[in-house]
Amino acid sequence: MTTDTAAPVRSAQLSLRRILPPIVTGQEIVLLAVLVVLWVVLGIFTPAFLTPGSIGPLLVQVAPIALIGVGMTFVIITAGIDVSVAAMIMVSAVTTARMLVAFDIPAILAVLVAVVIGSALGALNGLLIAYGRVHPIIITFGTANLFQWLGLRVFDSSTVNGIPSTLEFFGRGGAGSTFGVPHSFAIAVLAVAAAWWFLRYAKAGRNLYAIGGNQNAARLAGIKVQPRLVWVYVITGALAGLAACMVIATGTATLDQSVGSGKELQVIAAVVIGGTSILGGRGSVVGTLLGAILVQTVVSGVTQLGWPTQLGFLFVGIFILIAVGTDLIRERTRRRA
Amino acid sequence: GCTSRNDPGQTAEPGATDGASTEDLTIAFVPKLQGIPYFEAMNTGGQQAAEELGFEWLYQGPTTADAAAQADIVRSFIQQGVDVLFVAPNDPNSMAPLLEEAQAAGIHVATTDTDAPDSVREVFVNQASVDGIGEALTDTLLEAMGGSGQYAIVSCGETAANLNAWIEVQEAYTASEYPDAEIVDIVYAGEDQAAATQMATDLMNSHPDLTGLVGECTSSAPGVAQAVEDAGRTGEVFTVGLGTPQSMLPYLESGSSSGSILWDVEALGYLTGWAGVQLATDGDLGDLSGVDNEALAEAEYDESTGVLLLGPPTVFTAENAGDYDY
Amino acid sequence: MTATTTITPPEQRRGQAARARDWFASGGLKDRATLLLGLIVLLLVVMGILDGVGLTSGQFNSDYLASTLIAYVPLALLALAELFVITSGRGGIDLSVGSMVSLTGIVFAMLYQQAGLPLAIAVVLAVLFGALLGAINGFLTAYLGYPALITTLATFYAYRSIALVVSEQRPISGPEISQFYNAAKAVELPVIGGTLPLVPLGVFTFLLPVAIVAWFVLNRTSYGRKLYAIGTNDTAAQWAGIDTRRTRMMAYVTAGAIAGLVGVYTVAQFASARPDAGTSGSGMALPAITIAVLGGVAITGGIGRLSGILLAALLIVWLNASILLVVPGNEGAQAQLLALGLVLLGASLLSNATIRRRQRGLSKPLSVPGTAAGSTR
Amino acid sequence: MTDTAQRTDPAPAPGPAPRLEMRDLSKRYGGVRAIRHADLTVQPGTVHALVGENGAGKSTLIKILSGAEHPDTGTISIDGTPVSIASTTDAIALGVQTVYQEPQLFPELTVAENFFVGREITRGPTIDWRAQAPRMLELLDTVGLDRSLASQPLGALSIAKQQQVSIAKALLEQASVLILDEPSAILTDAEIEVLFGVVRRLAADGVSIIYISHRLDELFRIADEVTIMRDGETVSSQPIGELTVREIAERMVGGAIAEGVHEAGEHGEQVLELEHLTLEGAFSDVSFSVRAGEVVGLYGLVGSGAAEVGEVVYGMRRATSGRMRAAGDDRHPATPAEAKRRGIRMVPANRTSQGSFSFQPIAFNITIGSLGLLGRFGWVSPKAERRIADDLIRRLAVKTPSGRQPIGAMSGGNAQKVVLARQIVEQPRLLVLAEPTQGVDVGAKEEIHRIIADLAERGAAVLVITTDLAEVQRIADRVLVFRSGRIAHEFPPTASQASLLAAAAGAEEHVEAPRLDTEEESR
Ligand SMILES: Nc1ncnc2c1ncn2[C@@H]1O[C@H](COP(=O)(O)OP(=O)(O)OP(=O)(O)O)[C@@H](O)[C@H]1O
Ligand SMILES: Nc1ncnc2c1ncn2[C@@H]1O[C@H](COP(=O)(O)OP(=O)(O)OP(=O)(O)O)[C@@H](O)[C@H]1O
Ligand SMILES: [Mg+2]
Ligand SMILES: [Mg+2]
Repeated sequence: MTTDTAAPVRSAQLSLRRILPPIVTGQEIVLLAVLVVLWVVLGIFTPAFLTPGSIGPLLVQVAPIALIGVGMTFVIITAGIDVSVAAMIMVSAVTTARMLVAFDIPAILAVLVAVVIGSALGALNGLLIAYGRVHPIIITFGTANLFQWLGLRVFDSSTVNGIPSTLEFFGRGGAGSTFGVPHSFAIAVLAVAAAWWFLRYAKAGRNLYAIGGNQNAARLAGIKVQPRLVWVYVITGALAGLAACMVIATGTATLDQSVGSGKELQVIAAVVIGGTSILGGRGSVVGTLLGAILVQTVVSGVTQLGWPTQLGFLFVGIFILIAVGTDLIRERTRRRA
Repeated sequence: GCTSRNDPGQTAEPGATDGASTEDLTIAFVPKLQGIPYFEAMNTGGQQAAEELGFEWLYQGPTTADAAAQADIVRSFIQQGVDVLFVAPNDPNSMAPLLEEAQAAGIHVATTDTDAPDSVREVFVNQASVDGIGEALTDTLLEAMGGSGQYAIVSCGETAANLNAWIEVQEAYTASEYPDAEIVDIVYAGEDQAAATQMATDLMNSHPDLTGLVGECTSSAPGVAQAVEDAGRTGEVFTVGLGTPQSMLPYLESGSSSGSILWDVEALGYLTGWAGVQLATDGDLGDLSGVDNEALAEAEYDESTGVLLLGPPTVFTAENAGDYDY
Repeated sequence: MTATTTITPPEQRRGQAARARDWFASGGLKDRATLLLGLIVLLLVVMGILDGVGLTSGQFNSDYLASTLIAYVPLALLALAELFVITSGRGGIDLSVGSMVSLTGIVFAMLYQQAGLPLAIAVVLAVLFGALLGAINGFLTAYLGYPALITTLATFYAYRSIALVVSEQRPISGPEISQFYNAAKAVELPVIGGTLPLVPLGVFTFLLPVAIVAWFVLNRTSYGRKLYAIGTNDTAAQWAGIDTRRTRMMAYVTAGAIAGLVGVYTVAQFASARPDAGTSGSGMALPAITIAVLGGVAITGGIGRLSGILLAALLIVWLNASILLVVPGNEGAQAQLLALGLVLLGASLLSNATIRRRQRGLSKPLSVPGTAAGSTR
Repeated sequence: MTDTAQRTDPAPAPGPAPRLEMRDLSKRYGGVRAIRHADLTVQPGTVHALVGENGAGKSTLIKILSGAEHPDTGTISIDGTPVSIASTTDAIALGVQTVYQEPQLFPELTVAENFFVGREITRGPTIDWRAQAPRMLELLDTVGLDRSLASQPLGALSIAKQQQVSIAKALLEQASVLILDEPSAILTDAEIEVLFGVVRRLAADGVSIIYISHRLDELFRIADEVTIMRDGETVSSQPIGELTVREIAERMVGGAIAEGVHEAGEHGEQVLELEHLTLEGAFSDVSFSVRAGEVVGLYGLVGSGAAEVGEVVYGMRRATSGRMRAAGDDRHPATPAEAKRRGIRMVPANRTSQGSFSFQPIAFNITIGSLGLLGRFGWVSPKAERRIADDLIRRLAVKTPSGRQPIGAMSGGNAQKVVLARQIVEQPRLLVLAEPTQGVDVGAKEEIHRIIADLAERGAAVLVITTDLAEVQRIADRVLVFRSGRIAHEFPPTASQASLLAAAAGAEEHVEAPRLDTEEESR
């Protein structure tokens, strides 16, 4: 290495390229490859996997997971976790659905209601985590119970029937897609793109990695750690609210209290398959999107192959191990180098 | 001492109600799960019976369809010393010992909606026979499908005993009565509507010749219809299911559902309440003459099996589904 | 003043004040047990008053409290399993306990009911099988370096799926298994039993032996010391010559074995083996973790006591049982969620605040990048 | 009370106000009075040394100044204006920059990013790398780091380099007060030279520097004034030239310090023997031996490879080639556990991250390495534990009210004794110590040296790996100087510091080179 003191600026530009992590991570390439292989295999062994009629609904199913996955990626990058997302979906969905039925509010308003509710719940998480200084998993276990209670109260021992098709823009049907691209998936992709840019180039985004890498040092460096943390959980809540709209739209005209259940683990699975380190400080939203698609591909693929449905989750488990395993190995070789 | 279980008269006074008034009679019902229209409608029927027959009706269900949570509630009702306890067990085997405990505490025990056959229950209030449901589902679907073709079943909880029993009947009945029809797959979506919809979509894709879908429970029945509607294949793929009338109404009207097989759930709740009174007062379960409820007209009691049957299942269509408010 | 005053040997006899200071200095652990005990007493008093003025729908008495212990056994046992795993540190957690319960329950029923093995052998094999499942978790986590959350999320899905596939999603039951309910049901205690409520047998056959063994393991064996050591500081444990990987792996094996035992217990409790026994609804893992945390187990490892677990589980079981007597109808079951959430949040926020006040800035392990201790969790 | 140390507060200067004036500061942590009535006055453009025993209150004072802690009482003025420092951001805004003792950095981010965390130059919401890069590269040059490191993830750098990054980072913005809390503890001498150059330049530019170090001799080369703290109080403050190392040390401990003398006795059988031992990337072809009763010092600058020799001997790492015979066995120990079984023990270099179980009691910390002594069949007897712990607490004069105190609340020197105690619960056959007194105050250092000598006299073979010249001279029977992964030279303890340093730093002619050290060296 020659130290070119004479031309610091040029030297600066030279190293600029490598100041930020590479545009695509190894994990994303691996995931993409696995996905391509899976899709080709499924395309060969099932009659109709690679048709718009099959891929479209699959992507619709992916959308809410990927969308919340964006928020969850932020959360996990800050070395946190949020196990209350399923309960947040439930509260947002039932409240919004009830308002749709009772007041026939327009779609924009419905989305607004859902997002505001999600944000409020997320803010509670964020405030307790940032200022209570209790581990996020404990706080969100606690709030998950509270939110569930809240959701059940809103359900009031009944289902919400006759939900109008106001939100069909996000739906699985014809109104839910343009040129075969489901709107909900497109929204998820947009969110991923925005988050990718944010995490890579924006000050506030880069600071999340710092917070996750060493929270104390981040505080000493003058980063306002606590407000940042609150925002991260608020964003997750807001996205859960938006996802709730998609859940309403892709569901039937009836909403019951099982809405959202199990989604928290699905989202976390997508995020960790995507290469985000559960220890914080490292992660990518593109990986999360690919992870969400992978999980849904496996589950749908098993059904389409005619195998027992339950086997799908065995494969999901195995994929989690493989995906994170390759990441671990790569990380280890990087460290050694 | 530290226990009052040896004090006489501490536990409920089941004997005190002999034949006399039903004024301070308490009848409790523990559903599999609270908050779903099906059981809430049973609750409505039970309350109606309570008003008309003059007893106290208690209803409490777990927030998840979980045998353990259900057992906690049953235990609390035993403690409350109710006179009659009805349970719709999530897991029939697991409920048996608890029912025995309840009986030992002097409580009349019975099942409704789902039986616990190897238990001490005095009566099972049955909505419809297993055969009746399985056959009605099959007949309704195959009528729409024109008597032949491939169809698939989207079931719910993998371990739900009644769903699995109905599926067995459907398989046997299809094989014997509709030789040109075939069940190509059975999948399990849990209690999740969205998963049911996605699985139905996957099934339609993987079996291009599929012309029928069955939604085996109240969450998957609308789910499969929704999938057909989303795929734009209404009129090509027919669905039936066990859905509550209100949740099925939009699909029945649009034609994506050819019929919903269920029974008058409120009447089932009413019948449950009535049976409770009979148990507590040593009344005759076979004698429904005094009942002023036409929905119970076809109810009959089988002394030998201890089953009180509501009647044949009802097929809800676009015409009659609107008459029910659950 | 001379320079010789610097060294004062530790006093042999220390006053009450010093003991009290130690007691506080040892962290929020004992505090947590006291807090929980206080809450239990408070609950009993409040319920007693409510019962006295007739606001409860049933008698709130010792018989009822005793009968609810049947649900206490699996909850406390699984929380104990989490204690081992979480205390082992480095983000230790086991999301798969519920799935292991389901799967070992099925395996037990197959061995006992279908293969007709003697009860004792079937139980031992089932527990060993649970240990094997735990060993898979442990191997992946301790030897291959997977974060525990990921390992056990994966095996949560995998074990659950296997349980459903091998049982063809049907519960297994039969005469032997129905008989086996006797192992869990309430019995009259010998000798003095007449004056005491009926206590579920499972408390004595399952919980008590495990709790006693666990207490000794945690407090009186070198394995216990090693477990707390790796949980407190993995790097330092390595330097101290502890086989950290084996110690950590054993924590997961223990959790698996306990989950296996709970699998057997649930078969007894429900008189049937359900392939979704530990995973239906919200599953058994999340409540178990919640109870462990409520019992004072630090999610960051190295801190956790048996007493906290036993008290926390008791508090929750009795709280739930009380709610059912006070709040009728569907609201009752819903209020259990509210209560659990509030107790968990309240207890952890409260005790965190007191710990922080007491030992603010207690030097954290230096963050050395590239080593295990560098990870902030 | 007879306080022998005279309080020589500089008289209120008639001229311009001092850069920094801290008056009557107090801070309690629960029952501990970390500092009481402490004063500190720093003039512009001076280097002000802050010294004191472990736990004297230096770091606390600094944390208050940098906004990381809030004082209970007292006032702070900068350039004559009273200020209130409520957060680290406030401090930075006032021009107070701090390099903490432990680098506060982000392992997953690149070196370049680490520079600007929290004070990025932005264009809209995005970070403007083009604007940031030149300044950063310049600062890398300033502290003598290679520019190519800018794109490395920080975690891939050695700790010493990370420390340099954190110093460079503190220079990013114009500082009026720069605080360096033991910046030299993990730097090599060459790196320290660069650091001193930077410090002098900054002082010349008018920056006031507060410099904390336990290496008293180095202070004389850099500091203008010195403030001495003892038990939370500032006992004196004056130009450093008025004092000698010895006088400073005496004031720190509040009395005279004993001169530790190590007697080289008879040495027994060979306990450790290395032949052509190599660990790729760390050291190669290392051969030497240690006998029972002998203290061998491995002296080398940070990164010389000496540290890794200890790790190999203790089984923390596997050598790539070569022969090692340790405690009568030809096999390389595969794990520390195996090494332990043979009677090999090692005290790691970092007592906090490698040595302490922070919230566990002292007794736990002492006995965790010898659980076999606490009972048979894997059993542990609390009584035996207490007995062993109390015994060692007494033997090593650990300052604690009881063995039940958590180690995390102890000062550095006491924690170090506890970590040492763990490894001598059973008399080891071979004891390896890495940096046994790093960051430990003079008094505790003395005691630890005596304990080491005592162990050797009782027949242990001792290998001391250190970057502290005075230490290796004081306690070793033989000194092996490491350079670039090889043994460069062997010296008797009587060799001058200059020779050792020259050998380690790579001078061509290292035997009895002219003394590089300051004239204060009076031992
Ligand atoms: N967070 C804290 N909680 C309780 N006591 C503390 C805390 N920080 C410091 N102390 C106490 O305050 C006293 C002064 O500590 P301080 O860190 O200022 O010492 P120091 O001079 O920096 O010592 P060292 O040379 O070891 O760094 C010590 O006795 C210590 O025990
Ligand atoms: N929670 C605490 N309770 C009591 N004392 C504490 C606590 N935390 C830190 N201390 C004391 O504060 C001192 C200084 O803390 P700090 O982290 O600055 O140590 P340090 O500067 O690394 O010590 P050294 O100079 O010996 O390396 C410690 O040596 C310790 O005695
Ligand atoms: Mg300090
Ligand atoms: Mg210090």
